[in-house]
Amino acid sequence: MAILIDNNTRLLVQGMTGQQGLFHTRQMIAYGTNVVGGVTPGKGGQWVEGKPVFDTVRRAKETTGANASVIYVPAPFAADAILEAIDAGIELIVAITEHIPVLDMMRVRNVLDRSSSRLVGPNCPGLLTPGQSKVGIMPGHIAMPGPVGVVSRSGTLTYEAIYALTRRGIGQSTCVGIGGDPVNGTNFIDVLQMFEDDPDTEKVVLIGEIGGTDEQKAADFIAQHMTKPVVAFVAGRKAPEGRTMGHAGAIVEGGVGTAAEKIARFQDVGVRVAQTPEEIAELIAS
Amino acid sequence: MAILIDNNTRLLVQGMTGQQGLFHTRQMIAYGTNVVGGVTPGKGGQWVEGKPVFDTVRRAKETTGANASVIYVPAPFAADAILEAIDAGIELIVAITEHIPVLDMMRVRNVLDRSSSRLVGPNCPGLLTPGQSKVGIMPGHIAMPGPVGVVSRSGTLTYEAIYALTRRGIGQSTCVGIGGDPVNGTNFIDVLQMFEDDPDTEKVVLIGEIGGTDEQKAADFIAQHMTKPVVAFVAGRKAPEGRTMGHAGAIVEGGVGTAAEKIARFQDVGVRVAQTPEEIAELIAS
Amino acid sequence: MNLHEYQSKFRFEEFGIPIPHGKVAETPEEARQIAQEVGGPVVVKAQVLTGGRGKAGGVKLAATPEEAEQHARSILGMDIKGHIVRKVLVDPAANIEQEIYLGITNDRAARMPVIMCSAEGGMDIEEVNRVKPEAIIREHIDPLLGLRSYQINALASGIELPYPLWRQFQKIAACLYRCYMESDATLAEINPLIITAEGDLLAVDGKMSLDDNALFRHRDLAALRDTSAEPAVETQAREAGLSYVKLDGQIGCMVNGAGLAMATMDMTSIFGEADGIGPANFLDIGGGADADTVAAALRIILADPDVKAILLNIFGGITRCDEVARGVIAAFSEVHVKMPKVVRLVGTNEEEGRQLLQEANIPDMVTATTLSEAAQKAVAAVKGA
Amino acid sequence: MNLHEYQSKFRFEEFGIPIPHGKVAETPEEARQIAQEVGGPVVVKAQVLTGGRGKAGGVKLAATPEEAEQHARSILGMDIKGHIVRKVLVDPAANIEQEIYLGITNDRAARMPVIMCSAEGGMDIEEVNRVKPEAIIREHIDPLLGLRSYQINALASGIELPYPLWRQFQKIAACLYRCYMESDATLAEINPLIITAEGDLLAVDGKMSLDDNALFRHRDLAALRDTSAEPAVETQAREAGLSYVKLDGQIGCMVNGAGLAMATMDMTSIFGEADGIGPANFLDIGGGADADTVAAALRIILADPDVKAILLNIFGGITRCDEVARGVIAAFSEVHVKMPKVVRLVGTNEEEGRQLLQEANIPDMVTATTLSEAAQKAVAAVKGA
Repeated sequence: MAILIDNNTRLLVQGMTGQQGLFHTRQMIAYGTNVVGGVTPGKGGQWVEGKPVFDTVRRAKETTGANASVIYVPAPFAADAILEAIDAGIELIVAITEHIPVLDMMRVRNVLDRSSSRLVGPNCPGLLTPGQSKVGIMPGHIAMPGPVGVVSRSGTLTYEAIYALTRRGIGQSTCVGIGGDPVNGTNFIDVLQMFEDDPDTEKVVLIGEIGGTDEQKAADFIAQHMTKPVVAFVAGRKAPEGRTMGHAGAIVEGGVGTAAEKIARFQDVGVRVAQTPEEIAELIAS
Repeated sequence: MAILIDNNTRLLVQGMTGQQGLFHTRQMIAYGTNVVGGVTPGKGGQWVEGKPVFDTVRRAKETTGANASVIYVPAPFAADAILEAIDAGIELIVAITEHIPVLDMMRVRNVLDRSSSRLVGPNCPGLLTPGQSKVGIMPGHIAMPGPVGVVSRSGTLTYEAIYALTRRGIGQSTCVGIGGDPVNGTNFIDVLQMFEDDPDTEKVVLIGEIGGTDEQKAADFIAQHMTKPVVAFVAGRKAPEGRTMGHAGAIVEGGVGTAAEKIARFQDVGVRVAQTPEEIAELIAS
Repeated sequence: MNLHEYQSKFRFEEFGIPIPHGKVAETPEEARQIAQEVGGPVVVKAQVLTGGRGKAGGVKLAATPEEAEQHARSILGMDIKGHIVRKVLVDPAANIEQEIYLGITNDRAARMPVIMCSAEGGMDIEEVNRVKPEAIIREHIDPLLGLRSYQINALASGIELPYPLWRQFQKIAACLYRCYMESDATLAEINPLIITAEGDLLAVDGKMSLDDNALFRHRDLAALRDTSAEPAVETQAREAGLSYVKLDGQIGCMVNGAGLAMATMDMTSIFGEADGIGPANFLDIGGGADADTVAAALRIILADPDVKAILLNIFGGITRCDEVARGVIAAFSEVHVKMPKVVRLVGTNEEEGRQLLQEANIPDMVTATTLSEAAQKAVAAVKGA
Repeated sequence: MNLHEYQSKFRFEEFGIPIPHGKVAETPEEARQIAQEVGGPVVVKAQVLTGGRGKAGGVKLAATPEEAEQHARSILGMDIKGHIVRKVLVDPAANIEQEIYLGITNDRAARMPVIMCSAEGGMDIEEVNRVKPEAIIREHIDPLLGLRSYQINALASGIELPYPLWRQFQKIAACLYRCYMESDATLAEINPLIITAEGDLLAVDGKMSLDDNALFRHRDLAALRDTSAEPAVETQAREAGLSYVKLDGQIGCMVNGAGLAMATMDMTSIFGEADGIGPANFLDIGGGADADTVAAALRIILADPDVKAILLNIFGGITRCDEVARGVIAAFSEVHVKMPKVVRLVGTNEEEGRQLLQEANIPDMVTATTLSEAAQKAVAAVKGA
């Protein structure tokens, strides 16, 4: 079954004709993802990689029956692309684009909360259900099907976790990169709930980092609602206070949002915390 | 029981210290309405008519436990007053103010749809549950308690209907003026449903007028969901096309929204339509 | 409130929409001078607040300044559907490749603005809607979110606009929306928006209607009102805060509240029908009207020579009957009226109001209790007059 | 990106917020001239992008132009927490009756902006929040609906602002919000907003931070960036699109992705702890970085004299390992580096990347498979160096 994406995912690519969009469209198709079309305003009627291109998401959805969309549109236009997908009633929207202005995302979030769409991202690597579907930019060859769900705020650290699991022969049900931006669509709790409900998932890996309180909330949720074991990793243990670590979300402000605090909360509720990416796989295996 | 307002209504008056606000606050108190306080920014801490005045609705609600609010604030500030009441979580908001810009009301409506507040009006005479509570500007002495619910798009025509009923010795459960503006908070269907559910209401009077399609929708609703008898009156049978009759809502546009059309729809679904205000009472009595 | 073409287009230009660089003339000589400045052929266009000026000969192409002057001479002073032309717009003539319609209005049922676009520009949009509704592409606009870029793409795609023009079209649609919202408009339309032979988009005709209720925050726009074009009574009524519509009967009606005013109009019409008697007007004095308003309303009614009897129907809620009575007394003491008057006062402070009227001892006045009774008495009065 | 006080206040003024009419001086003579123009006592204020300038002697009151010149001479060139003062703002001194705090920032947890107000103006708001949180009145702002008038009333009421000032306060708060939104700010604060002896509100100090991600739509604001105040490497890093933070260890790290860069920082720190070895920097080359970006990153690392070994950790998703390899080769062919290099390349196109590196035959390079292995090898390399 997996979560969010599988063999039934019919994917649109917003920004398919751009450089990144085209590169990853090819990768997704090569992986076996059912890409049903692309959207680039003004290029409607063209064909790219054997897929039809449309001017608007609404038209693309009507024609192809798409139920998911992935967004590679540049940051200045990305919020509009997300709103377009929401307006068209796309069920799952995955926004890869980074550097979207925070006020744009606040407006998007406001509209999202009134819609029935789910947004993953932005500034995220997307989703991977090994052997079935890949939506986004995760390198597919490092993953293999199996019983471990992975959810992460960090892109490349997600790959580390998958890589470590696969090297130990442990496969993944679905890998979800929720992205590192302070205002985004899907948080840890949403995904933990889905993994808890997914019969194909037996254990969960959670990758957090400094900044904010999402890991603390995840710990509370795990304590109250999760029966499946969770292993966590938290990046930024050695981060200095007040300096932004790469993206707007990762900053320790006034002593709040430290890795130590998050690790302690996880340990308090019985979540084992790995010291190195490799240890994630060891703890899952044990 | 009645609907919307009764002995348990704890009313705030927004704009209580203005001329109209003060006049009608006195009238409401004299009628027996439980006015618990007023709101006028900058006049917090004063007392008017023995009631405390507050700077904000939130503070007023916290202090007085108000569950309803009536708005006499001038049009330029009225949309803000409604939004303030919604924000403070007031359950029932009655906006008397007329001439609110339509774009202001579109914004209000958008917020209202996401809230749990009910708005009646704007540009309406308010509500009257005879013998219990009066919220707004209806002349209380023309009404008497009884089994007939009244709902109307027109202010003064509501009084005509009540007057005609009372003169024939027929009392009213609750009288609701929903207002004549094209964008408002409560429509015929909302109120018809409440009357249908109210054990104190046995029959219903509906006063419509030219413009829009709310009466047609009400007719459909009555046909499908109402068991109680409804008598209707529709104003503007002799209105010329394309001329606005007094307020933005009352206009026959391109042959759409005529009184003849509305009357026919009512008659189609078995609603008796009165020719004069006096006939309303006769039809109800029969 | 409606704006003239030139006012609408100048407003559009303030928001960044490209328009032809013409000017307004009030005399033929001015028209000639503008044509000279513009250089090349011009269009001389009557500025009137009504449709159908083209068919009436109010729009003419001129090849030379002399011709522009001649056309302006023939157009200025023209009567188009009761509107006298007092101004012409002299615009440089454009090379039209294609005509597009682009307009925004409020969709009351959806409770939000809607932007509409059609490749059938130049035609009346309501006509297009009747004949070929699928030719109109519509996008509803969330007033809190604003018109989004993707919605403009949907319009461009829907009318199959050539791709090189999308960028210009994006800008024009976004500017039109800003103009609409920041003017509190109820209509802002460009018809036609043309594609020129040079491959540009240009708004060659425009129309705006504004929400009267929002003019308090647009003093600059309120000042654009052209009262020279409307009957004097409408100006008077608006300035007194009254809602007035002239009808063709003999009973001058003064009522508080739009619904009751309509019902009064209906009743007089129905009871007088057999005798060719009906209402002379719709007149709503509004809620909370005071003595001055009532007096102003009475003056407007009395200015109508068709009026043979007066029907005053007040049901007081926010309007207090004593205030109304004072207004009536003031108005009648000012203007002496011989004609019959039927007065019905019910509601808030009705006792005080009746008392005042009785004491004033106004001649030829009868009272009524119900609306039907009042209407019947008014009809009888006209018959007896 | 942070703005100087004078930049923030001038921006506030564009949006209609009253500020003292001072000017910026870069020399003592200019300061004197401004003081002369202003007339009366002035305040000479160091313009630096750091707090605590008051305690450092960077703000001084001058009674005469001569005194203003003297103060400017002592302040210009001053080092405040590593920032050299290159400009002073010369403002007319105000008669302060009361100091208020008014600021807007993004509340990330609530996912909307929040406006905060306190009667304890002049103090650092975070300090007030620690000591007396109830003194801060907060209103969350729906970004689609905007800051509403009633919310501003709630602030005024909450700080017990005298009623005659509410009108001015309404305008200032509304303008500050517009300024915040239209600047894509992440902070806009007036501290203090003073009540003058004359009974007016005046923004005597101001601070703005902007969302770097939104600068593409604010070219005017982007141009305000003062690079004279920041270390050269930070300027270089930003211009190359890199995220760089200087740390105090010896291992120069280059990583793609913030999370992985943090983990790399953590791992080198943990494995090197016993020997006093750690990361020299945090450096995220971002997603989809190409050869040029990688070369620029390497140059920044090599410019740091503390760096004794280089750790390159790339896990390719959107970043392609072959592109990274090309960048590494280009950079090393440009700058000759004797120090040890640990390279880890995994993910998209990893085979091609490794192949390219191998063919380039870069001296002193070792490879690693896992992050732990890479960190341990880097620590060992520093120990062995």
